[in-house]
Amino acid sequence: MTGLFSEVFLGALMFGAVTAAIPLLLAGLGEQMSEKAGVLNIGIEGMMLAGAYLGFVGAFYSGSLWLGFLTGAAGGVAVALIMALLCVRIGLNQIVIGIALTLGLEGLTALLHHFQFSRSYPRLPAANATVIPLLSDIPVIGPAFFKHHLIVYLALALVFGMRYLYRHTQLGLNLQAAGDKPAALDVAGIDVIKTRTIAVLTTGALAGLGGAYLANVGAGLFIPFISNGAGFLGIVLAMLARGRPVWVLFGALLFGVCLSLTTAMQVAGINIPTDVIQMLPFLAVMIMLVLFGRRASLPAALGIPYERGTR
Amino acid sequence: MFLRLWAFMGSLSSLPGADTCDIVALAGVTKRFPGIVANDSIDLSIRPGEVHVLLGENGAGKSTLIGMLSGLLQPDEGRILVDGKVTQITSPRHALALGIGTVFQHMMLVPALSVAENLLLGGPWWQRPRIEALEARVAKITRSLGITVKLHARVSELSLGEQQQVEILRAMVRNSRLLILDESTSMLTPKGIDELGTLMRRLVKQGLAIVFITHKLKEAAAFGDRISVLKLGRKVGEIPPERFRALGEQEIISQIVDLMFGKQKDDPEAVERPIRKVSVEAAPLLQVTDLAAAPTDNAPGLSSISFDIRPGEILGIAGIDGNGQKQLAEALAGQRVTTGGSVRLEGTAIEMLSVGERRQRGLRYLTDDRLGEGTVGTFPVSINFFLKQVGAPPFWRNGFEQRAEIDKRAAQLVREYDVRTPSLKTPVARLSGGNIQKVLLARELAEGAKVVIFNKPTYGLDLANTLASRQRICATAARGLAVLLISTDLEELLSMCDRIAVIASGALVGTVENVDDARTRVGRLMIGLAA
Amino acid sequence: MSIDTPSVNATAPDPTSAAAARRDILHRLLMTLGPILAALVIAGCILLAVGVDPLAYYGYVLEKGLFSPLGIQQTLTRMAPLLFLAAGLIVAFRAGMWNLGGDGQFLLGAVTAAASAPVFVQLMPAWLALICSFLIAAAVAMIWSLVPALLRGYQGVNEIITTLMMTFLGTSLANVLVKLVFRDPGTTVPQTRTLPVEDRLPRLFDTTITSGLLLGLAAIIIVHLVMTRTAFGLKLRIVGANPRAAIHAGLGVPGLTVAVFAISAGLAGLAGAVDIIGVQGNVRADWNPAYGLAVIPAVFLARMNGFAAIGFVFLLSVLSIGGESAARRLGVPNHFTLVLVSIVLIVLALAEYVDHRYNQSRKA
Amino acid sequence: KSIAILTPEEGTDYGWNQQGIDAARAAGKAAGVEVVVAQGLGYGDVRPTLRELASDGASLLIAHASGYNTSGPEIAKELKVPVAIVDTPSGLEKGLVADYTLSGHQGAYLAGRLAAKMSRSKSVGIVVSGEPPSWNSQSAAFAQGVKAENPEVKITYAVIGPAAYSDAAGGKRVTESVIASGADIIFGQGNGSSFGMLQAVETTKAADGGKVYFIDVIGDKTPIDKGFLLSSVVWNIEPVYAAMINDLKADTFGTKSYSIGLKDDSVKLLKTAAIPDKVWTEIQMLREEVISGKIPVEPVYDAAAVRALMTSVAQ
Ligand SMILES: Nc1ncnc2c1ncn2[C@@H]1O[C@H](COP(=O)(O)OP(=O)(O)OP(=O)(O)O)[C@@H](O)[C@H]1O
Ligand SMILES: Nc1ncnc2c1ncn2[C@@H]1O[C@H](COP(=O)(O)OP(=O)(O)OP(=O)(O)O)[C@@H](O)[C@H]1O
Ligand SMILES: [Mg+2]
Ligand SMILES: [Mg+2]
Repeated sequence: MTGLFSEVFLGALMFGAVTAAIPLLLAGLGEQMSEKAGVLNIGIEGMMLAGAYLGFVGAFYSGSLWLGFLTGAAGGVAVALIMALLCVRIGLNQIVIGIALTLGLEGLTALLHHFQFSRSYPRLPAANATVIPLLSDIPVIGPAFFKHHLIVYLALALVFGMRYLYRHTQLGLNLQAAGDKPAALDVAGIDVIKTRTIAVLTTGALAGLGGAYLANVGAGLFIPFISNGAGFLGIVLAMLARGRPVWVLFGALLFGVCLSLTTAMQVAGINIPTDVIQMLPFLAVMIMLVLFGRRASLPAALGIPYERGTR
Repeated sequence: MFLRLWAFMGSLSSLPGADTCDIVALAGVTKRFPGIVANDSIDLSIRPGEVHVLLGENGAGKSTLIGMLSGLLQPDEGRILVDGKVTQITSPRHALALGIGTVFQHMMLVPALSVAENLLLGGPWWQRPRIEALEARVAKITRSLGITVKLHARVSELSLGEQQQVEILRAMVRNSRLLILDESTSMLTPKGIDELGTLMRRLVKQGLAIVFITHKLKEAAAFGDRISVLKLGRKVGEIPPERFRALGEQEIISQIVDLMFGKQKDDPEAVERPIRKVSVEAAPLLQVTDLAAAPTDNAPGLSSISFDIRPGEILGIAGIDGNGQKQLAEALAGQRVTTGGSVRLEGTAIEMLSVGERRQRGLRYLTDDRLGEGTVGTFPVSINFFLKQVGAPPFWRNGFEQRAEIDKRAAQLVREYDVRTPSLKTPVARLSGGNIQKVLLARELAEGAKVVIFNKPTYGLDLANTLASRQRICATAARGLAVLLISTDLEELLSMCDRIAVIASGALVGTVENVDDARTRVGRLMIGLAA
Repeated sequence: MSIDTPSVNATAPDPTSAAAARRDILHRLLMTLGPILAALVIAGCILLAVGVDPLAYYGYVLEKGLFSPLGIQQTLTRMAPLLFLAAGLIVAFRAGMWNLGGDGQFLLGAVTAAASAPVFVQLMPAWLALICSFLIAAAVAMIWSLVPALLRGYQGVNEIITTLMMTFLGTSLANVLVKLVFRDPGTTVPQTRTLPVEDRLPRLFDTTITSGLLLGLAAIIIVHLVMTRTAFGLKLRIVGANPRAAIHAGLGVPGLTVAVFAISAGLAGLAGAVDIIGVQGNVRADWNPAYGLAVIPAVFLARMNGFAAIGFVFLLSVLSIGGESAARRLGVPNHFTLVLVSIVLIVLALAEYVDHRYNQSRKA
Repeated sequence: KSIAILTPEEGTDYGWNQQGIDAARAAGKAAGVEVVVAQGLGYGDVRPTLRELASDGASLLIAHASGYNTSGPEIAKELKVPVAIVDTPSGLEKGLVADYTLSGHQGAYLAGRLAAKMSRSKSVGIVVSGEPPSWNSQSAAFAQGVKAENPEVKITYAVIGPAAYSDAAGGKRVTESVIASGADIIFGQGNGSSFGMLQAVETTKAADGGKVYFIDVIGDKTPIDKGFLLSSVVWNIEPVYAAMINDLKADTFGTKSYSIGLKDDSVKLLKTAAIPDKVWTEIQMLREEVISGKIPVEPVYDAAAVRALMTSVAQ
């Protein structure tokens, strides 16, 4: 068994954990932004699917991963635009629209895939990694964390960018106010609708990017329903993190590591039914909730559309 | 700077009756809500160098008017003129840009942010919040006002009074040339009210225009230059500055009462305390001994609170807002966990009982947070009368709602307590503050009450409603009930209570019989001296 | 679809109020059918884009989902579990609890019913066996909801996270139970023992409609009446509309919270049971119809009104049964049904908004 | 008259669904009957579709998924229409229910031999997206084949996740891990996720820097191969359906179970350019031995048993 767990293998497991964590991280960060601004974005799964599909289409036809990420983010934004229009601007129920968008994009992307790719199943070449010198030579950790596509480092940097945004900028204050007491933001002269729209569109961009990463790097191809609930996990992560981007990162990595752990246990030949092993990440989160769950401080106006001058 | 200078010059040249110098003028402004005309072709002129007092009963349409000035609401008809030009105030941002700063009746601060962050809200989004610059500005303003604010405290940790100061400060920081204060004195101590009054006088001298809404006529008379009175959405009268200056306080008040209620009462706020006989021998209805509760993030704890109330007695709790009044009320009602002490109702200990069980035994609590916890805003008025009796006959039988029974009784209560509502089905949040309060009064005074806790029962009520409420409270005591009356309004306590206890930092610092020199003795206790 | 005017008038005692009521019904019908028509036009554009005749498609949807005897029977049968789920969601949503864990509760209820029913029918009369299975399916789902309920009631942990997590967990657990505990030893396919067709819920008359439909209708109507007419329902609605007011009014909020979750999850468990005992007969590993996701928006659109929910559930069933058939006949992938449902939901939500606005402006 | 086939997913997966549909079409054409295809039905309740197809006049319903083997016979009895189901040899009923239990275990055994011969690192991997019986039997037979060829060869077995049929990213991730553990040949089974496995094989280098090869099952992915496909255990279901149609005509439907095997080439190993001729010849000889029974290959359907087998071989 010791031979099995070679450095290379452990490195690959951890690499896989990070790769699996990135879409969750992006979805979680995106959802967090919406929630901060008071919008419960249940449509994020749909945004990820749109991002995955358009991201793949962009990368496949242009041959450039970066263009793929761009089109993917744009796909997410397109779906977010509908959400912003319906839920933020005219105040329709966020859960109805969110679920409807998720259902719709599941169907639409599957439909498009059917007509476009279901005979050829095109696959992208491997994403070229940006190897970080020195750091990547550390055993296990090096190959796990420092041999990824540039977008991964950008995603990690984004965590700290978000942190800065929330803590040290006027926009951060605006977002928080939009979620906690939109009327107060409004009378301070900031358009609540605009602020929330920005938040939702950003969510779309991040979720779309997450989807594009999932398709282009995570899988290297697009197939229907590829997001497999990653968006819903993003919602859970965002709520668990209570407004702190770094916690989203930890949560996403925890999920990734648990996923890799299930592979590790199987490869080690531990004879537990895989279904039992695969409950692990969810169990981990549930246990965390039971132990540290206390009163989750969600924004006071979460899910409530804002309309000026009503009471 | 330039604007201020201009305003200042304007105020110098302002001659009575010269319309040209209005900062803001309303011409025939009408605003309708479903089922109600909240403002009915109102004309109003607001001038630099004047405190323009708006008076009117609850629901008269004062806040609605303010809403249109501050860009929250759009008039259905009529025009608003700013600096003589017809202007559509399209958004709060627009209003701020025009120099209109508003302190709203309901708190408009973000609880989760710090005071500084709240003051900074509204800056350009790409900027870092400029805390240093703000600190300097705030220091300058607070020095001239003689108040202190904790810039780095979270708003949720401040008392309501402190929050109100922050809101006033915010309007000042913004360089407004028109400052609107909607019932800003309702949460302040008498001293705070005086300070605010002085401040207003100083500001108008500097050339600002102020619109000041209050229900207290004395404040209107003391701080105002011009008074407009609204009634049922219509403007029913105005006292211009020249008349104002010519009259004494008493005359002004009687004129206003004329306008608001027709000729009925002389000095409405000086109610004579009816002499009730509280029999000293009677066993206390409510006995509280050494009650204690733990402090929380945003509230002081309670420590060794003891008092008795006998049947027919009104015990007042005076004190500066945020000293544990609400915690005391909640601890008695069973909504807050206590850490020690006992509460006895008619001799039986009730501190272990739940909220519902305490109510059943006759303990009633009239909360000061009408919309937050007192009512369910989206439910009809009728249901809100019975929120605390859900499941009880005759309104429910075998668990089933008896709609006819409910509506019959609700209609009766609406009549009895003079609740102004379009219908029994109207969601209660649509009513104005005073009318919601009537619903709560009706609910708590319903059959079976023995001890009633009133927490700021007249906060935000207009004169007529205040008087009516006070009368109800006195009548309650007269029926032989024990009353605990929590208020920040010393006049109110002096006019009604048999004894007044003073609370400070969650402890009772003394109890005073309400005779002759009670005012000074309570005052001394409140500012931390021995009685 | 036309209304027979004279006969309505003849039976109505007060012509003016009857006319008003009729106008109201007509208005509601318009406000439902109008948007659906609009949604069909939008979805039709997508069909045109992929080269399919929309009219033919919708013709099949209507024929195979609604107007053919076979189609309507299938549609009504499909409704049974959805109605139970909708009933459970009505309770939770009216009480302000976002129970998004319906799928996990549904599956556990289904597995329990599938595991117990074949055993019980050998021990006792069939009707009693089925009742017992229903009861323990509901009980297991209730127990499963205890974690989010207690966390929400006593710790204030947001139930959206916990129910979502529990639904992921519940789906896995259901699989583990099927594969490892209740597995039918008689087949290589991982599934539970099969309840014989003759022991399942009887079919209605001479059709293939399951009598589960009646149970589902009863459940949702009872839930509607309880929520709108009883003290218990009002208490739940108070908790939902203003939890602080509920505390102030002396309601035992944590207890009510647990009760809400128990009822809601219990009904979801019954949904699983009624699908198994009424139609499926057993549970296969990895089976997850994920009904919950589509029912949630339907319940919202119905404004948590039981009768309206029945209508929306019916609509969903027609679309899913008819859509499948139409897709096959016209060579569109079955996924198109999802797109159609999504567009219908969005347009209905929009129409409701427009209607609301119109009413308001008329009143003002 | 006409036969109908029902599949859970679209018939464009180069796998189970496509093989089923193509075979039904071919068999129908040969017999001169119309073939109705109902695809992408999911794993839920197909009773409505079965009833509808029957009422449209289909004289044979092929319920091509193990998930349909409860509803299939029920509808057969309810409507008196012949139904063919899978994986249920015990469910035969004359004139109504026939079973075809397809297992490529014989082919998988050969694939195992092939993999053991070809592996440079003496380490091979099995990646599956789930554990249905037909995959289990192939996984087990593959492992047996590997061990029979060379007991020294290490086998790594990994399941992507519960119901991870469409988890392409998971397929890629797990396959990459398995390659990192030393495998240079991957035996992969999984619907949508198998494309993720293929992608991993195409983009990841083996430990020695060389190519990693992929062995597929059921379908033939040659049209979309980029040179990494070593082989596939291809199923040809057409003989089964043809036999069914014949039995239907002969009134012997429902009296026997149909199966596939090496013997009639209904299971066969795909020959690709990556397999050296010498190795291929050896494999062909082994094929004869399996057919003749000299090498017995017993199917193992149970997931737990498969895992137990893997553990014992991994040590
Ligand atoms: N957004 C709204 N929707 C419906 N009705 C409203 C709305 N805002 C105010 N009203 C109604 O308009 C009338 C005027 O309300 P407004 O708040 O202006 O009264 P007010 O004079 O400020 O009373 P108070 O002294 O109690 O604050 C009331 O009857 C109130 O119920
Ligand atoms: N806006 C509201 N908010 C809260 N409770 C309400 C509201 N409107 C009515 N109610 C109360 O809800 C209960 C019934 O409301 P609902 O409108 O659902 O019943 P309904 O219209 O009689 O139902 P149905 O006609 O479908 O039988 C009654 O107790 C009623 O007083
Ligand atoms: Mg007001
Ligand atoms: Mg008021």
